[in-house]
Amino acid sequence: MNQNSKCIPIIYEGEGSLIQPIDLEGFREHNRKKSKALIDKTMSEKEAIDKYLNDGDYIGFELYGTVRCPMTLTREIVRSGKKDFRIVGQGVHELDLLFAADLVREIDFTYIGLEVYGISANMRRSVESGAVTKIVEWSNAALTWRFKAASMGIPFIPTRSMLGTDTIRKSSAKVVECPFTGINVALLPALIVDVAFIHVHRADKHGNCQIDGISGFAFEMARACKTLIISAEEIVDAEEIREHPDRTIIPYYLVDAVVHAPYGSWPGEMSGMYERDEPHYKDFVVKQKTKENMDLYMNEWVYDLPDHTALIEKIGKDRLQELTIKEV
Amino acid sequence: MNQNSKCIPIIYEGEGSLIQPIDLEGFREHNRKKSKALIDKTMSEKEAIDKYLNDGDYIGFELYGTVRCPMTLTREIVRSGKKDFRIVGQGVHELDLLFAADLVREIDFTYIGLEVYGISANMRRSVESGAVTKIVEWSNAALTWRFKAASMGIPFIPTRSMLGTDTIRKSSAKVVECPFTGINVALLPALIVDVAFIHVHRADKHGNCQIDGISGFAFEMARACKTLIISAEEIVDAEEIREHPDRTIIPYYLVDAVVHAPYGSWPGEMSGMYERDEPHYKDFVVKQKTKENMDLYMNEWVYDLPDHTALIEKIGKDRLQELTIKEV
Amino acid sequence: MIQKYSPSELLICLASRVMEDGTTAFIGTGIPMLAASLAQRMQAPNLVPIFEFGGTGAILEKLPLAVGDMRTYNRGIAASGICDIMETSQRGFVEFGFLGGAQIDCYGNLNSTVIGDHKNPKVRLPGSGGGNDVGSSCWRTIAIMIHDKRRFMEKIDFLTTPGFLTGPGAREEAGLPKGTGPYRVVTNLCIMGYDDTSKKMKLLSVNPGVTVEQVIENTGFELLIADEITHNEHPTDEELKILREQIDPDGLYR
Amino acid sequence: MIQKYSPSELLICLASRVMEDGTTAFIGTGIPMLAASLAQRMQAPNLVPIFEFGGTGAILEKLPLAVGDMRTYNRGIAASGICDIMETSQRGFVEFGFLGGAQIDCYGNLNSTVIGDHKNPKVRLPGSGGGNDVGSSCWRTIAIMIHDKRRFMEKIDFLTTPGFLTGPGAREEAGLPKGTGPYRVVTNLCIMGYDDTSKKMKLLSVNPGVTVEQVIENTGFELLIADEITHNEHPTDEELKILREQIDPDGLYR
Repeated sequence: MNQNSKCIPIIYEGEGSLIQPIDLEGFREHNRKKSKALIDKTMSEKEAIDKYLNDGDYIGFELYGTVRCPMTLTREIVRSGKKDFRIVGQGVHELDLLFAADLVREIDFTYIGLEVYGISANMRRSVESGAVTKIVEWSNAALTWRFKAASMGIPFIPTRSMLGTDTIRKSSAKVVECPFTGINVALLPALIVDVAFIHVHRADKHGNCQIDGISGFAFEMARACKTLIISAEEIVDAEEIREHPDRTIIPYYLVDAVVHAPYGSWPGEMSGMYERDEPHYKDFVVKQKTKENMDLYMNEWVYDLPDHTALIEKIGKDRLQELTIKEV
Repeated sequence: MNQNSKCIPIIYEGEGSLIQPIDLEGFREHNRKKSKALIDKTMSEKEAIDKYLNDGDYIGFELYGTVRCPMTLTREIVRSGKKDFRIVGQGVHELDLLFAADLVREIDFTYIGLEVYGISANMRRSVESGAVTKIVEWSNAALTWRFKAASMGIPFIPTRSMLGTDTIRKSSAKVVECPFTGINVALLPALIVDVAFIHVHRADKHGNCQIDGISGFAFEMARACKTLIISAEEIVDAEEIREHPDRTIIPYYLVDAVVHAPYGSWPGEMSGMYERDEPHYKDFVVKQKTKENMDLYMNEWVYDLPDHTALIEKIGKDRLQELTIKEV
Repeated sequence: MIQKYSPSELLICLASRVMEDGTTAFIGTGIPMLAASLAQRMQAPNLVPIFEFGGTGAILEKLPLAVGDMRTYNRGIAASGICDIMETSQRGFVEFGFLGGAQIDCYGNLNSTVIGDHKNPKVRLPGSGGGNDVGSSCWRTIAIMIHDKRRFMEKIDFLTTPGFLTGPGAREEAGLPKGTGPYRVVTNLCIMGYDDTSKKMKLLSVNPGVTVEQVIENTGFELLIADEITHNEHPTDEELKILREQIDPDGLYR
Repeated sequence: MIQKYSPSELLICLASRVMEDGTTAFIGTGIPMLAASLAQRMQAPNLVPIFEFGGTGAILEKLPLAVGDMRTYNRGIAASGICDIMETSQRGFVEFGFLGGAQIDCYGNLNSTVIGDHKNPKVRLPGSGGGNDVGSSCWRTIAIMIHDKRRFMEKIDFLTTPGFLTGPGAREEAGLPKGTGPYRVVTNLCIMGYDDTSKKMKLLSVNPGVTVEQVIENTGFELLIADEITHNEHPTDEELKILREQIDPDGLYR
């Protein structure tokens, strides 16, 4: 054995703390116990959130912006009264609702905003008021690679991003000298999410999922969480999944709950199915600028609606039909 | 800045050398220069091997066993007279031909054999005679993760495989204490292949590729090589690729040559298209046991055939039709 | 009356019976494929077969010929790639893993790399393949072996795949995931497990017609013997019927 | 006769002209999308737009509204995920990257994280997003900025995305890939590059009707001035026609 006293210099350590501790062995034990049986996991959004979400959980949303975003699940989280979440600051429109309801305490931050429409006033109010007590910074890729490390079952993954910046200073990455090449790399700690929310095009009742178009970070996040709640535009027969096993991006054993939510990304878009509800979103962009108007928006579009069915009725079939992408 | 004198203990270093040095900056420069234009890259297997393969290159084949294996390209490599390769010991049937022709000098070894049919006598002859001068050991996952590190553009990736074994002793991995969790992990050095060979179901002339069924390590290897030669069962119109961009596993800018090779995995199988030619393979299994018979096999099935077209004629349409999977 | 059966058929049935319902199992080529297929039709309808190159949850209607062939994801729930599968195992999702090798020691360490010296081998074997990974990250591994002294050795020539390494605590010290390790060794003579304290191989039950003495004679290291040695049942009529009619109608393993 | 155009249209045309044919470019939401689309129709038909959430090689027929929306892979050559894209860039495949920010310094370092103190911010900005990654691994980055003293600062409040950091050699010393870094800054007043030796920002050309003095007045640090300052051309009739008729028929950027 080449036992030796060599070591790898740690050149720099970010000041940020690990909001979510890395417990790889606990993650393995948890995964071992998850059921591998093909059981029916379909339930309402209320049942799913009631059963699987707890105060103080570290939670994450896929994808980004207003694209394939699990909004039906998000509205139910807000209605559930559960609180004090630690979050991945990478979903986007979901977080507006969480901030508006003051549910966020700690953030692994990469981007929270309205893209072309600018800064999220909800986020600003929560952060600048001190309601959010801890923020750790990351680049977008770094945060996704943290999921990737967890999805691989390893404690960290190297990257060449973030080096030399204040972003890494406010992260919890560590810069080391590579023992093979001598270059500096940043080691990103694995990020295991307590509860993840992902909206997909179709799932079977067991939880096998397919996604059309870009897959964002669904593959990684689905494998980097302890509990996974899926909402799906369509619940398909299990045989349909088995006909094209190479289309399964999330296998059932990762999934805890399957919620049927057609137009579940509204007011966001769903690739190949429906467009973003631009007038609604623009109205939201205006309303979110003041707390008063945002509260009105929250009442109208979240609190006053008991569930997803009520939302769909409120939007109306005609409007949804307008948003639906017609066959070419 | 938290400049400090902390370090990560290197607990153990494998004795094996790096058969292929890790030159990340050179890889970046190479990738920068690869053409991004949508040009026609179709050519014969002879043109592709002539143009892109050199003596002494580090080469790799995807997939494994007799499944979706680039046999048309392999036969041309043997015919080309190019030699002294360093190889990834992970393809399988391809390597039988390379060993038979005495083309292999150094191996990053994980599995070379005939699966249910036992040990590869070709491999044994090459290794036990000393014709192969260097062998470094890896697990199957470790070798693929080495591609994955290269595909990510990072110098190493951690794993919890191989720890405590002679496999790691004869590898070039390094075991360190994780600075986040305190557990031991093995750091696997990135593996950048000079020339990789991948057989796919369909490609367009620019090199965009689709694969049906399992994808093995095509994704990783295609992104971990400097030169990529594709053979494809079918050359499709570029518009067909653009209709389903989420099916593209290898984008064109990674690809240097596209060789049209129907039944290009023969005598292996191609998922959904044709079965393994079991009688032929069993005959090969018997013949490979002695050098004399293997030489006869090589003459008959490699050297005496000028190209893929001649092979197809020799196998015969009727036989190929028998191997073809009929629509259900 | 007992039906006649082949040694392979016995091994398949014994290995099959070890598997538990509602679990995942890494399946290699050959006997494990038949064993998993049999288990799916017997006590473990919810057994999820996992193949290293990407097949998950296949309905094993036809016997795969290779770990990457299209039967490994026949009507499966997913067909991905080797990284996804190996990482799924590294994350703790795979309960059982089947292993084989040319040599095994009392701690269940396996050699499938080389007979003799690594530099100048007497026989170069096929190598680790996924073996080391299965042995590293599955919760419980099951070795299937031919039982003789040249295979069950005091000191194996090369430690390809980790068993309990040098004994209690060694896996954890090396960094291998907690709570993992060898579980059973199924051979043509018997089934063995491991002693909880010493982590050494221990005879649990003998195959039909086999004596404890025979097992000891064919084992090259000191084998622990359970207080009560049970007798493995012959393949049942039902097992043989399923095996011969449904799983292996061509009789490859008869 | 010069057609009237909006400040946005000018920025789009200037950014568009920087892009080279047969190269890849990381495209963010807004002006870079229009610029890339225009470049595809002008000097760079083989420009490959890359979007961080997975879209590669789209034909930008309709203007995307977000970096993940379905227009980012409209008739594209691939629709994958963020890891694939970011790793493609880390491997050196992405030539150009567009960046923006609230503040920039003379080395092209950008702030999009916070105005004021990180702990008690005056304004919390949207954060790095992919900005830091683009600034780390693309070969050449192009910042698009509004030009005023509150944005072009001696010392930015937070270094979100790396430019040349503290000057010559600093990127390499930090571990960022060799040969990468800021290339151009396109503003409503001018186009700037960087001095090869000092790595400090340098005025290269001014926009129509803008003087060098105006640029200096609106820059909060000492700006290097090229020996010969050229004048950026007005948007041409052809550019405006394509922009208005094909790329932005709804006039969102007019």
